[in-house]
Amino acid sequence: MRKIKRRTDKQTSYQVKLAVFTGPLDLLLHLIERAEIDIYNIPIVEITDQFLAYLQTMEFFDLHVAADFLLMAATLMQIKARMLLPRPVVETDAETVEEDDPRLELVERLLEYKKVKEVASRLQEWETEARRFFPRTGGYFPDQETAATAETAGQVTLWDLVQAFSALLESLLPRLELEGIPEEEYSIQGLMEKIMNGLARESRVSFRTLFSGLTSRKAVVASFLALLELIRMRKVLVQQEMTFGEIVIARWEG
Amino acid sequence: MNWSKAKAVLEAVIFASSEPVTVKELSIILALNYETVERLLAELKEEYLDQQRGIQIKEVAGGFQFVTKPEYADYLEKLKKVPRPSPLSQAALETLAIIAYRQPITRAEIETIRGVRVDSSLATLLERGLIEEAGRKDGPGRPILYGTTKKFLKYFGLKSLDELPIVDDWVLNQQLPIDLTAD
Amino acid sequence: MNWSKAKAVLEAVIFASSEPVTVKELSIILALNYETVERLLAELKEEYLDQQRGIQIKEVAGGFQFVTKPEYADYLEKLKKVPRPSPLSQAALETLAIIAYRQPITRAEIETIRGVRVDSSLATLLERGLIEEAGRKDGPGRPILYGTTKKFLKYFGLKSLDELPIVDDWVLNQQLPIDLTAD
Repeated sequence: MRKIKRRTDKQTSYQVKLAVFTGPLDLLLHLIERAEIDIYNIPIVEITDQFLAYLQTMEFFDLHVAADFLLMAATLMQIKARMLLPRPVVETDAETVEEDDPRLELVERLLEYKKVKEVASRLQEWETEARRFFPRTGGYFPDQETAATAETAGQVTLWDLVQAFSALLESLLPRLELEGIPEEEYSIQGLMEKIMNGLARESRVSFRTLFSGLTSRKAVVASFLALLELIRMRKVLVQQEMTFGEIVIARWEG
Repeated sequence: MNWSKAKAVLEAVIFASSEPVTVKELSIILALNYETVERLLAELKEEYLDQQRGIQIKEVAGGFQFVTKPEYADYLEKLKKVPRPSPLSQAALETLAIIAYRQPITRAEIETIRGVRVDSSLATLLERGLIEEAGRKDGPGRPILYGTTKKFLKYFGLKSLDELPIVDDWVLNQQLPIDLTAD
Repeated sequence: MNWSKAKAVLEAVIFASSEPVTVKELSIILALNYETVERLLAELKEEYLDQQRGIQIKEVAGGFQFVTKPEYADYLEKLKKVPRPSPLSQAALETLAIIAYRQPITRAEIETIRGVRVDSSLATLLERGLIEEAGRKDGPGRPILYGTTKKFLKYFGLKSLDELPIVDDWVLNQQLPIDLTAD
């Protein structure tokens, strides 16, 4: 097994511009390429150490280490542990990964990811090229007037929705202010799923009901954003029975 | 730079600009004096008028821009009727809503509220003439301020901005409490 | 309608349209057959290329549109009235690369390939209209599928998706060989 050149000098960390990696696979690929090692024969001990060292450096600089990086670190350590366990001796070419090699899955992911980077860099070249061609952005042309009709989200305009949201807040706010409920983190994605799950049980939900169980500003704002996102993605339809009537959210059919 | 190249640059700049371009701006971009720019412009205008072309350069609102020749209006009417997907995206609408309520507002301020970059929405809204530059904000970098246009009112069938629904102040004034940018 | 008038109309229509215009649309508007439209287009394109002009006709995303000639890009960058979104981040480009080749694809599948959460990249790409929802995947939770848009082609100056480079064993529109839906 080829030995990796050890780089212990602190400067390397600076050179590897911190937090420039788009993800753990990106960092891993970088470490492998920097060490000029065969992707099929990753010296897992060294690479794991370097990966962990990078995370430590990030922490040292008070940079947030994303969960994805920690997950990868755990995976690497797991592989490392499995590599260190005695395995039945099988005669194989040392340069290739054996069938039951714990690194196999990682290698496959890295190879797949390498292709992503290839295409991404091609897209970037095209982007640079395309940015030299400027399209028309102004001028007076009759067809620009085509859009002179109000677009609606379902049958309710965005304005109706904002208004409804505002009225709702007014009624919720006193309660939200009073309750000292600890703030939670909300993911828009999670709330979108929650709304969709609700709509799976009942085909229509009133705007008010949707927000009724929420206990903090964050939750209300996040839910509203989730709703806007669902409207944008055409997953839900917003309807109003009559002017100033209750706004109802329904699943987008079709 | 030779004469015909200067004319080509002039043409490209007037074409790509979202608003009429002034002689002053052209003079800065081309590094030529006003007189030369005006002579180039006159020639370019002339060429478009002389040749049987579909478009021409017109002076409007203190600047120059391309417009179609009126004699082809009927065909452009037909273009309107060819169905094409061009409604505003929800993203553009949200950006527009924020600008409508908080104008004049900078790009960075809109981005804080929406939690995503809005360059593209802004470009679309500028192109559609629903928003426009409304001066610059005092402070570092003097960022551009945006506001809605008359066309915006027309688009939503409003007589004036006062007709916008009243929204509880903090909805739009609020800094976004949750982080949407984590990748 | 004589030949040069037809060319002028063609010019006016392509110029006025905010989206690339297809041969089919032009054929309807001009009431001429495809072949004639194509010959007119070819002539018009030629004229813009031959003469020292600032703009040209380019085929993109299945249609034709006017764009500036690339050699004048430096001048246009100086003009503030050209609204332009900033270039895409590396993370967004990677996400887009996966969607372009593997569409329709779910968020979880993209995340498995990239090894990171992609919410923020997806939000940016949706906001910029480069991707869109392309239905839902059968199975638990019926996750949203994403695909590229016409604007994606326009943005990268591609005529169609077929212009994407062939990558090893990546085949366009191929379903994922393994189930990567674990979230």
